[in-house]
Amino acid sequence: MNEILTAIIAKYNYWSFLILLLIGLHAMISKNNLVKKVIGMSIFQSAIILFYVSIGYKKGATIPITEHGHGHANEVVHQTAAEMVAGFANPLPHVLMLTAIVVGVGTLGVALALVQKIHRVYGTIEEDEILEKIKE
Amino acid sequence: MTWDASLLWQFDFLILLMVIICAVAALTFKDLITSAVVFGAYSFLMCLLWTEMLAVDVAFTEAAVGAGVSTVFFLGTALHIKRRAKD
Amino acid sequence: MEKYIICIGVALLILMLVTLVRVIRGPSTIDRLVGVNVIGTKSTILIIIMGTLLGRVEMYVDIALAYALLNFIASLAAARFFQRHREESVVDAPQRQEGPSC
Amino acid sequence: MKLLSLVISLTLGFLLLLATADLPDWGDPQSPASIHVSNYYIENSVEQTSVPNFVTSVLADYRGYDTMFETIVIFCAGITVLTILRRSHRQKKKEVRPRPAREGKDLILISAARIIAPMMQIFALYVVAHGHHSPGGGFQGGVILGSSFILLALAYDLETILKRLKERSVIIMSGIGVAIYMGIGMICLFLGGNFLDYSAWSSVLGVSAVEARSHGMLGVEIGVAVTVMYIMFSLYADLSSGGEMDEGL
Amino acid sequence: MLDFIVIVLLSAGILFFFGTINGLLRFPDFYTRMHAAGKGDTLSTVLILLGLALYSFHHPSVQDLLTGYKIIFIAVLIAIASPTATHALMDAGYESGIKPWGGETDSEEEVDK
Amino acid sequence: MYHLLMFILMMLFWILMSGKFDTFHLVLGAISSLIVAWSSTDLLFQDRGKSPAARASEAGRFVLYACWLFWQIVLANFHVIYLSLTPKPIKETLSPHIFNFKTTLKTDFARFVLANSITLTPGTVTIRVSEDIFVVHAITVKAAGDLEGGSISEMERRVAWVFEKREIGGA
Amino acid sequence: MATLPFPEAAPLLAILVSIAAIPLIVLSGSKPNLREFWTFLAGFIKLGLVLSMAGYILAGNTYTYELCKVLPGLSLKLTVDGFGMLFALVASTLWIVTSMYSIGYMRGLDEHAQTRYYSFFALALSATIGVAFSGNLLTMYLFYELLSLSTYPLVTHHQDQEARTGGRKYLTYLLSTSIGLALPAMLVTYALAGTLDFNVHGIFPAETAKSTLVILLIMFLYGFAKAGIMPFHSWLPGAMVAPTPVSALLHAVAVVKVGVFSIGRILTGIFGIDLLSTASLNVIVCVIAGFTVIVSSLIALSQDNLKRRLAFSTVGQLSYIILGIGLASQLGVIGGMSHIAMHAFGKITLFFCAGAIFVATGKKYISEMKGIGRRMPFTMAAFFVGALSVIGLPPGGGLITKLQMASGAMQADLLFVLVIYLVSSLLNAAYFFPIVYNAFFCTEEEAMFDKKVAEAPMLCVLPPVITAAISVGLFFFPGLFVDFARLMVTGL
Amino acid sequence: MIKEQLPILILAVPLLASFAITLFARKSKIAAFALLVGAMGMSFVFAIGVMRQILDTGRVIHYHIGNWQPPFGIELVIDHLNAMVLVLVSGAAFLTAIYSKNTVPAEVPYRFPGEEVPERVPNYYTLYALLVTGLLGIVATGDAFNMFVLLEISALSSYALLALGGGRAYFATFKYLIVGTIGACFYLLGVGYLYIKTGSLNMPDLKVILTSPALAESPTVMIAFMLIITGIWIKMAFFPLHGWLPNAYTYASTTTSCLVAPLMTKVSVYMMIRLMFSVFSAHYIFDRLGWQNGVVWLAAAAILFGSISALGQTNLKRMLCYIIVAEVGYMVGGVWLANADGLIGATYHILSDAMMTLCLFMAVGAVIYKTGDASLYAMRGIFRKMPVTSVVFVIGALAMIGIPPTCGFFSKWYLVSGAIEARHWGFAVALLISSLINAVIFFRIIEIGYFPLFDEQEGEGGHHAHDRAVIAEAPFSMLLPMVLTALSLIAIGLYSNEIITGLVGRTIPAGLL
Repeated sequence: MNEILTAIIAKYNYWSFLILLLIGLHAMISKNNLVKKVIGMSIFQSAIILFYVSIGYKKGATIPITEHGHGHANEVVHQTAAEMVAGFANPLPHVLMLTAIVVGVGTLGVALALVQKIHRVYGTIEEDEILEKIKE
Repeated sequence: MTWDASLLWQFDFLILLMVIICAVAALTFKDLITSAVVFGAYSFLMCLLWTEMLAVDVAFTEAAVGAGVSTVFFLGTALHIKRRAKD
Repeated sequence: MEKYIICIGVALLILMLVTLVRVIRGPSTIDRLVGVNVIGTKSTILIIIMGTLLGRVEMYVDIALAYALLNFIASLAAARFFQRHREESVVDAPQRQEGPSC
Repeated sequence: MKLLSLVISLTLGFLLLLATADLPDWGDPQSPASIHVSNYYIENSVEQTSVPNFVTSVLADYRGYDTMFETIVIFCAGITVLTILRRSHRQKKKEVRPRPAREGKDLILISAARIIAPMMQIFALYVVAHGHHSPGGGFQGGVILGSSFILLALAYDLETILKRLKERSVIIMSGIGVAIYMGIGMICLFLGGNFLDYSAWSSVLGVSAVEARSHGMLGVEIGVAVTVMYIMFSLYADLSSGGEMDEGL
Repeated sequence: MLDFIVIVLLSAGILFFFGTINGLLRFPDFYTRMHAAGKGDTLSTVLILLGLALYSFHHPSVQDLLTGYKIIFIAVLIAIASPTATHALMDAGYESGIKPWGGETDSEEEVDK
Repeated sequence: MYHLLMFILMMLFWILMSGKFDTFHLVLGAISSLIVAWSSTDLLFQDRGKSPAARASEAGRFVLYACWLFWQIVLANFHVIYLSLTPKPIKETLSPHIFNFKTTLKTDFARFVLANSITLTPGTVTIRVSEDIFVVHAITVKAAGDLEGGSISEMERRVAWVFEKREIGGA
Repeated sequence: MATLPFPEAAPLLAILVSIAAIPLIVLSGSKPNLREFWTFLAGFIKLGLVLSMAGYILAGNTYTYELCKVLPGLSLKLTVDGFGMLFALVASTLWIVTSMYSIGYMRGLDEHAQTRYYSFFALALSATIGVAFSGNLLTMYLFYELLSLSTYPLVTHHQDQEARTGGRKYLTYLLSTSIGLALPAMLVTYALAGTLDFNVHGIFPAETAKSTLVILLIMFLYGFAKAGIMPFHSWLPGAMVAPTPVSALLHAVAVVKVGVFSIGRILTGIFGIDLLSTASLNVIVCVIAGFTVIVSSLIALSQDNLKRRLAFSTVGQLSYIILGIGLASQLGVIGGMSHIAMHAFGKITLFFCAGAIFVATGKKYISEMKGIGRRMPFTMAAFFVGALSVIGLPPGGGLITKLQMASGAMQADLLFVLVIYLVSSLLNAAYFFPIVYNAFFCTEEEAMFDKKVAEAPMLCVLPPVITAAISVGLFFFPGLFVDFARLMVTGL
Repeated sequence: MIKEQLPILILAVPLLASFAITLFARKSKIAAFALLVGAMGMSFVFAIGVMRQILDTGRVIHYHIGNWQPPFGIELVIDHLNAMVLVLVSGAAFLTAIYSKNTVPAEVPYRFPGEEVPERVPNYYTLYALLVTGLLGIVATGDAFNMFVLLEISALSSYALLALGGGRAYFATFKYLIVGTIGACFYLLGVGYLYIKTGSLNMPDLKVILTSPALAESPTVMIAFMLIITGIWIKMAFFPLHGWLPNAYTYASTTTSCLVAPLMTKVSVYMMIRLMFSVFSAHYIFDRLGWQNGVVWLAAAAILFGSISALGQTNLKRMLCYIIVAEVGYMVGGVWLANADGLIGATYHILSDAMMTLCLFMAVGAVIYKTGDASLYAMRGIFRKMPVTSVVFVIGALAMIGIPPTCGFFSKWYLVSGAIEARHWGFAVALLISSLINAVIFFRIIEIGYFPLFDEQEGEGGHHAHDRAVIAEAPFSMLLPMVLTALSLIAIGLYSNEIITGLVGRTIPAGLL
């Protein structure tokens, strides 16, 4: 029991990422309303971003920006390479996720434009109603 | 692993809880405006989460994009479509 | 002192959680909006609190500033939605709906 | 459909659950992700590019190629939305939309927006310029810049702002933004470097190769900011007016 | 001394925030809730930010002074933005025709409409 | 003229935010300030009738006003806390009201300040400003009466003092 | 090999010459005489090229010309050997004759789209020669498919509902069998043997399982459905909707003979005669082919439409040839191969005659042809000679080869095949003689033609007479074709 | 100097063209068209240059962008396989660009009846150039994450291009967008799982790290592989995940379907091959995971499903779309047969199928352009009215059926011999059945085109009579690329041995030989 608890606590970020991912995926597939699908899509993407950002976290590290030149008590003066490495969070996942967020915005914009157009064509944005109208 | 998985684990738990509540709520509301607004709140909280995980740049971007612009986009779209969702 | 600030942060978060009740209960869209707006403002503070705790507050201030600005824009957009298009009702369309069952 | 999606989601969830047990502990500094490539950036970023913000140096230089395409994604999204939504101008003139009874102007909002918008702009420019030293950079700055115009559009209305920010200039300026990025990269070719190798600029700028990289990144960020600003505004304008470009939110 | 002021400011902020939330939850209609949110939110935020700004002056240096200044600037910004947002929301509700709770309205309202 | 003022203002703002005093960043700041001054001066300074000196004194008076306002905000919050925490049923404590009043303030900015001040002070929130009519929501009858009778004219007087440099009598 | 008596690329040229004629034919579409001049020119050049190689081949050589390598160990390759030469000679000779006949027939009936007709006709001939000169199975498959496709517009020349049905049937059978059976069999063969080049000793490695061989054999037999082995024969009567010259050349010569030739090639070049007899695979071939021979002859008896009767006769005769080759005895193979030529000349005469009758009288049915011999004596005489040749009676060339095949059966110790031969020849006689009898020997009252009916146009009558003459000539000088066939066997 | 920079120039030229069109050619359709064609042509020339370079030296080209060493910076890796696909993509894009001269101005600005939006044409060309850039980038890149970004670029621009079909295209595109995003996100997640275990994103580097035995056992790596492959399968419309494709491609405008339909799925297949053998290894996939049997059966099902569905369609484009679904089954099955022949077949099929599909879509597009009708009966009498188009169509159809000497035959040859070698009879039978069904499908159309007179549906076709009379051959700008494509089908077939030994065969991973 204790082990399970420890496992859960040690990786709780991954668990919550999983929950968000599944919420998003489920919404994307099963929601009838197109805007809901889009919201699900955004949640799905942000869940993945959460996962990546979690990779980049390091215990006891600080944000990946070094600053020289002004005395700050909390700032650790990093001398050796090893200290340097342990002292800063991993910047690579952050970079990747910046890109992913931007891609997400682009997709969101296009999706919403399409939703507007669909509404203009069919007068509804419920998937089942659209399918019925297509059949006619 | 011990409890000090993160320096600010207390924040972590609460924010994650709120994030999940917001995600479910945003998808459950039948009014699209409400969904959009709650989704905005979801983005706020996500941004907090990332700040807390030392990803300042990501948080900055999410603050700019998720909280601000994409909510506005959703609202702009809602203006041109039916507000009510079936599910 | 840091402990105290953590306590402040946790208190803020718990109060935000309570605000979420308003967001979810509604009853009207605009009530939820108010709740979201409050959550947004408080998130700004939380970012600075985190910065203080992590010792790099000068980096976090920019984010908080951007956050405050964009939160304002988001609230404004929602308000404008109802303000300018009076055919839109602030009550959940088309009739009042119960909150989510989560 | 619901059942199917539930099955898919749960299957995926189960599989990911399997993997979760195998993942390294959260925040472990010795996890493979934190020891292979990323350390190189942490160790060498300042010497090689003189940029203290590792995220910026990785974003704009080590992985600048990614970022170029990221900008192009935004550019592409802007053009897409514009092409899909926007209607012809001739059509627009004929169509008279019923205006709301009360004019949308609101004194309080306008006054607040007039104070806040210039501050947002200078702040956004600050964010762009200080991407090397603090969080932020071209993209975030660009979004805030764009948002300042969105704010004005919200407070006044879209038509007023479109007088300020010419409709045609939107697409041209966003093209110029991407072209700045691309151009900085392409000129490196003519200066004898590889694509996006900003150190090739050192001979032109008269600074050391490391400095040249730093300046090159700044130039690139400016390009990103220009594109993002215009595209964000254009996306707002198109989406909120349904492509009519008349009223907005 | 500085710490003491900071603690007082932060506590006051939380106190007012608590009041805000309480009002937000207990008040019967949208307008009254807006009262709570508009006033309490602004003040509590400003107070906490002031406290944090003061806290950052712990180690006086140019950089930290600037940081403190920026925090105060955020506070000012919120002090401008928050009532504006409150007003906008209020107006939105009024425009959409939400009736105030209690049914007592002035006759002037009809005049205005 | 105003552009120069704007430029100086923005440059000041930049320096305070940037915290970098090397030439490179200052030049960048100058360029940015120029851009903003070029594009947004007309936003910040719309009525150009006043001299910069007048503006400066205006700003000074505004700071004084802000201090007074801050105290009012604190009072307002105590009011809210009192209302929300009072053990009496809410029906008895609250008596919301919507009423109109007409202001004598001339400039938009002054009206804006007044409206926001009303929002932040006890018991009242501005709903709408159309020309010189303010639509105000008051949470209790007392607050409404207060505003109409005393404090509103008090506040209007102070705002007028700040921006229009004139004393207004009892409305 | 230092000096060849023909250009190095002669096999390729022989194939390409008719393709090269197509643009000329198309361009001169508005001038019929010029157009048909090109056709003839190409035909004569082709015949000349083929003949130029004949002497070299007869001397016992083979000639290989590699086009390009398309797969590892496999290239597009042209090989000229006895069997191929035999077939090429038959095809190119008959092209000239058929062209002549086509002119008469097409002009006589004033058919539409003649340019298209001549173009695809030329293309089909190229494909036929290509099959004849193929050096390996892949090349052969290529030209085989080309032939199927290029004959489709010819089969459906009339573009009416009937043509459509017939054409659909035609392609369905040919393509589905070639893709569904021949192609996989070819792939398996390639996988087993690593090559597809024809080799008289067979290409399968010694350790190949017999069951695999049996399956492959059956797949090949049915896969080349142009050979018309039952039950994949019914495209042939269906395709008789085509104009008669097409039926004549393509369904008596090119198409069906390509099928038979392909199967012959596979039996001799892929399996090898030794393997066929030692693994007693020849029994399987004989049973399948023999069944078709008997059944199709019986069906032919019941047909009233002349062209359909001829078609079923063809089905039978084709299996006859396969039977001969399938015996895997020396005489059988020689007989089978040379029967391709004999039957070609015989059967084309019959088709020409049927066409001439149609041109002259518009009659299609046998029961309507009583007394026609008096009105069209040359035509019917030629018909008679052709029938003799097909049945295997003197003075038709068919006798020689049939005898060879019969002795081949004895050589292979498969006596039931001999019975099949005999029964089949009897049935042949039974369905041909009544036509000839009715044509000539009926009373004046029974004759169904008035005096106005006379011979068909000159160009329609001359070709059957020529081919009939050749048939007779082959009886006296069978060596021309039999020698080529013998080359294949003596090579062993 | 230019020789070293060729790899980036292939990509940079279309990219530059897209900005140039927005900047300089917003007013003029012709200028936009000229810029596009010029850029595509240059890109094609550069791609051929790179291929020659690789053929001459026989070495893999590594181009370090920004002059950073590989695991830290992004590199372009171009080997024999890449070079071939680069030439294919740029060549097909070039041909389609020429083809678009008449179709785009005729279709794109007028999607709403009576409403012309002239800006849509330059925008269309911009998006076109961006799509091609994205595809070329996917092919050239050597970085797993970079591939995601480029995937999204090509996806976004293809959404735009498809949505420009108007009307029903919007909903179809929206579904494609949702499904495509799921696919891309799966891919991204898979890369994340790989990254968490290896710490690298560079493909060659990943391959080296993944050979360690500890990682081979790890379930994380397995899940990563699964996510990546599933994501790509969604993108390429592999059988159970194909639902979005037919609708999305059917309602698109002619040029769009000519560009998107042949290239998107092929590039996805390329991605799959690339990731399977350049990131993971044949040993890991086939020996340790051992899923090949199931996947090949799935591929067989895909082939049968696609072919049979195509049989039931009356809309020409839709029918071709289902054939694409079947063709995807060919390639996936070929790769997963786990032997050299299968892989060669699949890789060669990328080339041949892209050209085949291009050829057919172009021919069908020309018919639609002239008749304005996309149903099978649009083809009535086409042989007489549009002889060149119909000949091109027939050549494309023959290649699709697999008749030698067109390229379709040879790819099928390798695939079937791969199946025989793997003793996977089900797949071989499915391939043959699909060939037969293709034969039925195409000959039905050819028959309709060939017989002008007798139609069951003739009754209602009467009023078309007079406007059908004016139908003539398509304009030269459409004929030229069509004829070139058709010729290339035969050329690719005849030179298949050179292509396979020179390009395709060089990239067979060690585990399969």
